Amino acid sequence: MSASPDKTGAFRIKGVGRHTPARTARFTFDGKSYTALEGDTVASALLAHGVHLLGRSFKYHRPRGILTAGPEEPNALLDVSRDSARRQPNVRATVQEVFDGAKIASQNRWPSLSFDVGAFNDVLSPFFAAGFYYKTFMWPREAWAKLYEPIIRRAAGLGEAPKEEDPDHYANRFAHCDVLIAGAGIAGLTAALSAASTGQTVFLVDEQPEVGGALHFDTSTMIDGQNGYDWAQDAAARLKAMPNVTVLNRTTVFGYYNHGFLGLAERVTDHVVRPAKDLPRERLWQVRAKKVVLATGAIERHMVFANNDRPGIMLASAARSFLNHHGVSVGHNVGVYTAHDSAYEAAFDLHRAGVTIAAIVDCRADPGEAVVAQARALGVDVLTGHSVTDTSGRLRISSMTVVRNGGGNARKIKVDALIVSAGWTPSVHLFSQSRGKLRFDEANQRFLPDIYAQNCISVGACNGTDDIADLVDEAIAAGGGSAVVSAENRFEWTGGMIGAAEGAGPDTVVKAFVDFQHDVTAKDIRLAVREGMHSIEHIKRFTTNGMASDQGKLSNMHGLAIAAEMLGRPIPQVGLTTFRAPYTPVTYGTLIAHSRAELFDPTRKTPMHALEAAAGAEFEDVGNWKRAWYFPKRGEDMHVAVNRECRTVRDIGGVFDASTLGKIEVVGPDAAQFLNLLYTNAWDTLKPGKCRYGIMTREDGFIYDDGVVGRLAEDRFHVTTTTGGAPRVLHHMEDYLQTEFPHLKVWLTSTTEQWAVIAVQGPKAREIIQPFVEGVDLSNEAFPHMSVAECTVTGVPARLFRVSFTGELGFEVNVPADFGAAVWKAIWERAEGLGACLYGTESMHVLRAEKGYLIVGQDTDGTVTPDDAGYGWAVSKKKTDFVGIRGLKRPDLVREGRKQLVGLLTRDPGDVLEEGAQIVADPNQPKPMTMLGHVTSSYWSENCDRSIAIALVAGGRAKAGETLYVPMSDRTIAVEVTDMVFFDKEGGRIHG
Amino acid sequence: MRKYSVFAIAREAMRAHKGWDAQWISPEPRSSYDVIIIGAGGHGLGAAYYLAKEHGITNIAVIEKGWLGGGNTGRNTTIIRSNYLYEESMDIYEHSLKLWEGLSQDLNYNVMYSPRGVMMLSHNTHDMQSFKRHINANRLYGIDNEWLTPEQARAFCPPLDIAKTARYPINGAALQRRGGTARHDAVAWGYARAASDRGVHIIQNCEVTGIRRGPNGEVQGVETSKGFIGARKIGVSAAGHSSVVMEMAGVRVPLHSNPLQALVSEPLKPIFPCVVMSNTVHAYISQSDKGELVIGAGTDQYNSYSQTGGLQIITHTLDAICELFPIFRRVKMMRQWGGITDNTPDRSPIQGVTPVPGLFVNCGWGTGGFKATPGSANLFAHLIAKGEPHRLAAGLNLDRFRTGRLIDEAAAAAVAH
Amino acid sequence: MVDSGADLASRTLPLAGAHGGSSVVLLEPAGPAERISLRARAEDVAALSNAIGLDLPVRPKTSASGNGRTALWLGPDEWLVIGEAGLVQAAASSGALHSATDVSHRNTAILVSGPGAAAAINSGCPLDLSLAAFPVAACTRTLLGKVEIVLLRTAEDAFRVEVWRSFSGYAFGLLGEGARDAALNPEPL
Amino acid sequence: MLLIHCPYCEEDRSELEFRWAGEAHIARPENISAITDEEFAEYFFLRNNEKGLTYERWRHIHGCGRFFNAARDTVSDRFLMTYKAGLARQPVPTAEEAAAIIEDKTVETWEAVEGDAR
Repeated sequence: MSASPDKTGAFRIKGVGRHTPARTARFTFDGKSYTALEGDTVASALLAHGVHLLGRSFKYHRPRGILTAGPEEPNALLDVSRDSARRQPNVRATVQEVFDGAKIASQNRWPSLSFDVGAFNDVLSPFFAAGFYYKTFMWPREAWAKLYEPIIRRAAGLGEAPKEEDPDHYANRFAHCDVLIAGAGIAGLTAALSAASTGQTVFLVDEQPEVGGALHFDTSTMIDGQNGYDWAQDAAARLKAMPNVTVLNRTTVFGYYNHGFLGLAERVTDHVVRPAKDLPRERLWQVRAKKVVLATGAIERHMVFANNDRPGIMLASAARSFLNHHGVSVGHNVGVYTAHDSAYEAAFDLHRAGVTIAAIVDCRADPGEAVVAQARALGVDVLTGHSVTDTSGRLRISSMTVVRNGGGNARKIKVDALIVSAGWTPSVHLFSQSRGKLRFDEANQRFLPDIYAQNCISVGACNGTDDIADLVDEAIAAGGGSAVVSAENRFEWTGGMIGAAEGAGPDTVVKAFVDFQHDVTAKDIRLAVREGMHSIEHIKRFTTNGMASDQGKLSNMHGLAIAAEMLGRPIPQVGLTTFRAPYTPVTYGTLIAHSRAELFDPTRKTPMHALEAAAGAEFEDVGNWKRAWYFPKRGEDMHVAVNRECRTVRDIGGVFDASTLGKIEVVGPDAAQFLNLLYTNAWDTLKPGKCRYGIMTREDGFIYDDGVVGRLAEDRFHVTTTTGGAPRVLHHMEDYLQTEFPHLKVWLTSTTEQWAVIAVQGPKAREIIQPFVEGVDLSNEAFPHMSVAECTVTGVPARLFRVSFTGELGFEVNVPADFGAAVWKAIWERAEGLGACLYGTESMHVLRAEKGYLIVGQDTDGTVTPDDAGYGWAVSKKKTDFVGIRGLKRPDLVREGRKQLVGLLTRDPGDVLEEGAQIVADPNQPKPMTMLGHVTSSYWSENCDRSIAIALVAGGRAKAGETLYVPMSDRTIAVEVTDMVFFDKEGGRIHG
Repeated sequence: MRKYSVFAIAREAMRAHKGWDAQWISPEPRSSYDVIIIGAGGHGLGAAYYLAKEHGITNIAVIEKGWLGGGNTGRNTTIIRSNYLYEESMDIYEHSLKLWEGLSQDLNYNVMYSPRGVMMLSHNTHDMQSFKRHINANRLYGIDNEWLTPEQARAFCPPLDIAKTARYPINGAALQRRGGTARHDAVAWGYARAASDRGVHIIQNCEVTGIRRGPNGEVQGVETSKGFIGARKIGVSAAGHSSVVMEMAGVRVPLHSNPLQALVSEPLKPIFPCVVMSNTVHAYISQSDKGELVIGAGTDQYNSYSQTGGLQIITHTLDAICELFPIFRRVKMMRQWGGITDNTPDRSPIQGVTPVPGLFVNCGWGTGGFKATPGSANLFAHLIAKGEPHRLAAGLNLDRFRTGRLIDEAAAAAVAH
Repeated sequence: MVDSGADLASRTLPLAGAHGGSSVVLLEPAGPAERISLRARAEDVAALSNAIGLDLPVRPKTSASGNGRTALWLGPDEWLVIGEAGLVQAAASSGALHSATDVSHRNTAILVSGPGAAAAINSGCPLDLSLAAFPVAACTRTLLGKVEIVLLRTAEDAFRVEVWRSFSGYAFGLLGEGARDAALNPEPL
Repeated sequence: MLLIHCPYCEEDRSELEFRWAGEAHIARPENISAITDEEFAEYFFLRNNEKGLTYERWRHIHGCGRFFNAARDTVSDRFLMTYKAGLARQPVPTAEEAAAIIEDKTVETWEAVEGDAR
């Protein structure tokens, strides 16, 4: 070969390959700078410079190189970065395209790739047989977590996780098509041409930068009189020009889910030097396809023999790709070890490019005659019936040891690269993900698609169709249309083997790697079988074969064959592990796509949010809502602010944003009857213009939600729910309405967001709103507590409720939401002038607790009945049916001693109990203690000038006056059981 | 049985590890046994082990449709903790946690129990109230669980984002330091080996197709794909498929079987020291000894036995994970899978007698079955041996659905994992 | 309920001031509109159609427009009617059994137009928005990312996205990202 | 992600728009307040949880809002049919009818493919 002074590498061969010589890119690998050609992968670029050592293995830290030229690569995993925040570990050198300025580093080595301390593990490897850790590290008991595990963890792992937040963004697209074709090799392109001819919408998806699949390396296929690769590019161009076809390159179909749903990851910028700011790094496609054509090809297998993992040993097809596509030779003096004819063609191509072929070692006695004849014609030494039984070379292969099968003298042949092929494994991953069932093709020792679970069809190499004419016919038929494609090959391929090769059999102790990334050797698999692991799933888990990031694309079949041989069972009986999505790893960022930061979850804000924020509100999260929590004035902390707010509401008045409360409009002649069935209360007795507090239970009798319901007219109710309960209550109501009570003439509409709700509470509440209200007499007589009226407020149509969650005179002004801010502003201006305050949810909680009002979800959980809560009165005794009527009568719901809501007063009024604190009768009992209940609500009450608390206590109401105890970690607090009303026990203020 | 130790390994290393015995034997079934346990997961194998070890019953078969440990034992995210709320739950999960602490030594099998701490994130007032309720209840019950400030939480788990500007800022966390993880396969294998050593028959690839009952309704044995096998007592421990098996005996149990999904990342160097769970954003995560981030995703909404599920469940979990740990956005999902969980109406397990004499059930562990493995197995063995439940499992009976005495951790708590 | 007594200048629209889009998608908040959620049984559709002044559509995924009003079929007994003032009264004048609930302020709308409009919406919406599957005047309730929307195709390259007001910021934000991506990779089909 | 045919929208729509709503054809007892504790437990808690053909309810919550019924194989997750609420339990298509719709050589259940191959 001509040793070229090419700056893009000494192993670059002039006139070979498909990249443009003028377009170069510079990158660094482990700090050293290299020049590559645009279109190179990191692997081809490094190989061009003769760099084969790219990484260290997971367990033994053995030097590793490049095994493949595609996504199945187990060894060459690198850390690739653009800048410190855009750093990606575990990138396959064989997939990543080089871009100018890329910083690339090897992984899992220290202090350097060529001298790695971890390689000591390789020396100790006799101790580290499969599953050794299950058998040791058990004493002393604490040492596992403190000593052994940290050491193991540090040794394991591959790349370093990113340390900074990812600044890139990602996109998502839902799409539909008639036919999705996975893989754009000959079969996929032909199927696409055929499908497109029918006018169907077609997605053609391929993981490589250009279409062509195997045509990247295969130079002997002619299609329609053209070189195969050129035909593929022409075909793609024709397809792209059709309006019904979408061609996605650099896009992996990573998952085939139910009902024709596929996940695709499109890599948009990882190969771009300076991506435009708007470009997403990757785009997730979620495609629903009526039909799927799988044209995913086949993956070449390696040979399993002693020391088959040295840098410089690679798949024959990979070497061919590097040569024919990238113009890079993998060595000057290359050996071939094969069980399949395809490797011969790699040798021919290399030979033609001027590379010396040291020998073709074929473990078969009778390889394909045509290839052997061709090899001999070229003067290449072919050793049939021979095997490579060992290799040497520390950081790169330097020789192979060849022995005639069945014995004979070992012959050491010097090589600087060894290309191998044990045949081809059809890529049935997506078929398997679609839940299709495989069959074992005994003759060719491979699994093939058999029974389909979805509307899907496999064509070409992934279907075991080896003959190119058959392949084309199959693809045309799968596309459902017509296309004229005529293709021919120079050689028909035969051969292939699975399992350990000669010299790595059961009687040897050599390290013949099956799974490179996880350092699983043939003897590990045999050990697993010896230890009783007879299911392939056990063998996989015990040895970790196939569990690395390549998911066993190369190792599964070998592992299976070795296990089957050891078990003396045919392969199908040993089983095949299930292929799981994703086909190749997918970045979390891609899967998440837009769902991050602001778009992670909707942030719901009320119409008055901006005004509240301007008034200094702190907000709290309640479900998706941001609710004003408290309104600190300058210098106030939360405690001081809340005390002020609580006092002001009771002394003067307060204004509160209650817009988040759920609202449901219940309309129809049977509305009252419907509510009778859904709430424990009776509703037919409620007069229009009046409100009632309602409790909703589910059939089990436990409190589900509560709220005030106003009757606006005979056939129209305004129902309120808790903030968090709104959607589920509506769903619950619809469920009963549509499926249990469909005869009722009633309709439900969510109006939560139709109304902005401004609660005005306190002695001056009426005075505050009076001037704005028209159309209703606000006097106590005309509009008493629990009234509702339609009127206008500040000229805006409104629903006005006379209700109170504070125990004070109170109104809730409901106005159409767009007017909320304006009305709030008007009311607040006047309220402020009268000395009232804005108050938030914290003060609302305190004020209602002072009155013993319940908060569903805080004072109750899903195990509290209305009677437990002290709301037995809200359960109609007259109704013959409502949801919950039967559940409430179950033995445990009516037994004595149930937990009931009560008040608690600490002996020291200054003590504020912790919400969630547990209550006991005897604080001195040993653990485990018998607990009577817990504190559900607890506050400092400025209005009571002491702490107050609400608690669920077993048999609580009967314990009124008793002293119980709340043991905390540092002390025990004595409490007295009381009723739940702490303020204005007579309840006169509400009628003020 | 060969004792496992570092010395045994050293000896075997000298002779190419050719001296190891099978960890368990795979015998042909006898015509009958004293006890048959249906389901060779951790719970079933463990029950057989404890029956042999603690109750002197060794004429046992554990019958498994597939391969042992291949159900939920081998598909979960291996979280262990005991900081539950109700006494019934605390009893069994704490019993379990205590057994975890000595399990490797008891079984002579390193199950890699790693008490690296389970931290549950609190995002709002409701979470805080709920967590403190748990913490106080746990403390008075003698179970460790402590409150951490956001800063303490980040100190315990450095990748955690505690910025106040987050969509759901963290206002604290509950930490159980004794909580952690274990190696799931090792649990099944360790129990299998120890049970097999005591004479228990583990019969794999044998599907139970019927439960034969005598004139008085009592169990007589099981029909299987390998023929009829007699037994005086049958314990059902067939997570995911409990309804199907119980139906064979005419017993209906209140269960839903749902696919629960999980995923792992590519292996990374140690970055994540503990287990973190967040119910508000629906995520839980830890890092395995191999370096994979192990992430529990959600349950698909519908009943299914398909061990698969929708992509939307995965994406929804990952957006939550990346919200908590923004540095993980460039990490890659390597593999996703699903298991079938059976879920009860109150999300607490059922372990107890059934209306059929001689038939005992252990099911409904939902998403919490792995952590309960030793405790559940130990108490299930007691139930089968004595015919009545152990004090610590008495509340887990089937009758509670009639009386309404539910153990509703989900209704009571912020976290039900 | 009518807005006639109100000072319209004091209305604060949830998306006031929002703007966005890309070279292929224009995103605009729609102006205020009156909307009712109209519910009725099949036998009352004719009377209501008469009263409202357009034929309430009875086929799934269809809408009808007339008299300055548009009625969207949302379910077998449910329509969203958008138009000028007076919808509640118009429905009431039918004398037919029905439920008309004012949701004018519950919803707001985002107008999405341009050659990339469908692609932008498909960034979060799982529907097939090809013209064959979702022609002009097609409408449905569906999802956009994590929020519910009502989608109406007003022209080949224009949509109206109705969304609850507190979700509108999220919807606008997601459509903005979708619009940006649509400019890079427009409508695939 | 499932693809579900809504019998009201007369169209296949993404699972995202739907909410599962439990076993179908469980009628709330008319005399619910008079039934026994056992009967109540049966009504409220006990579900068939079939492995295989199941009748279940879904709601097209982010579509037309309707509840409807479906027959689905819980092993393959294939829907055999969906039909409107209020209709009695519908017979599933016979094997021949199903075969006419679905291409032959279709695997019936996932169970059959998990973990091994023929």
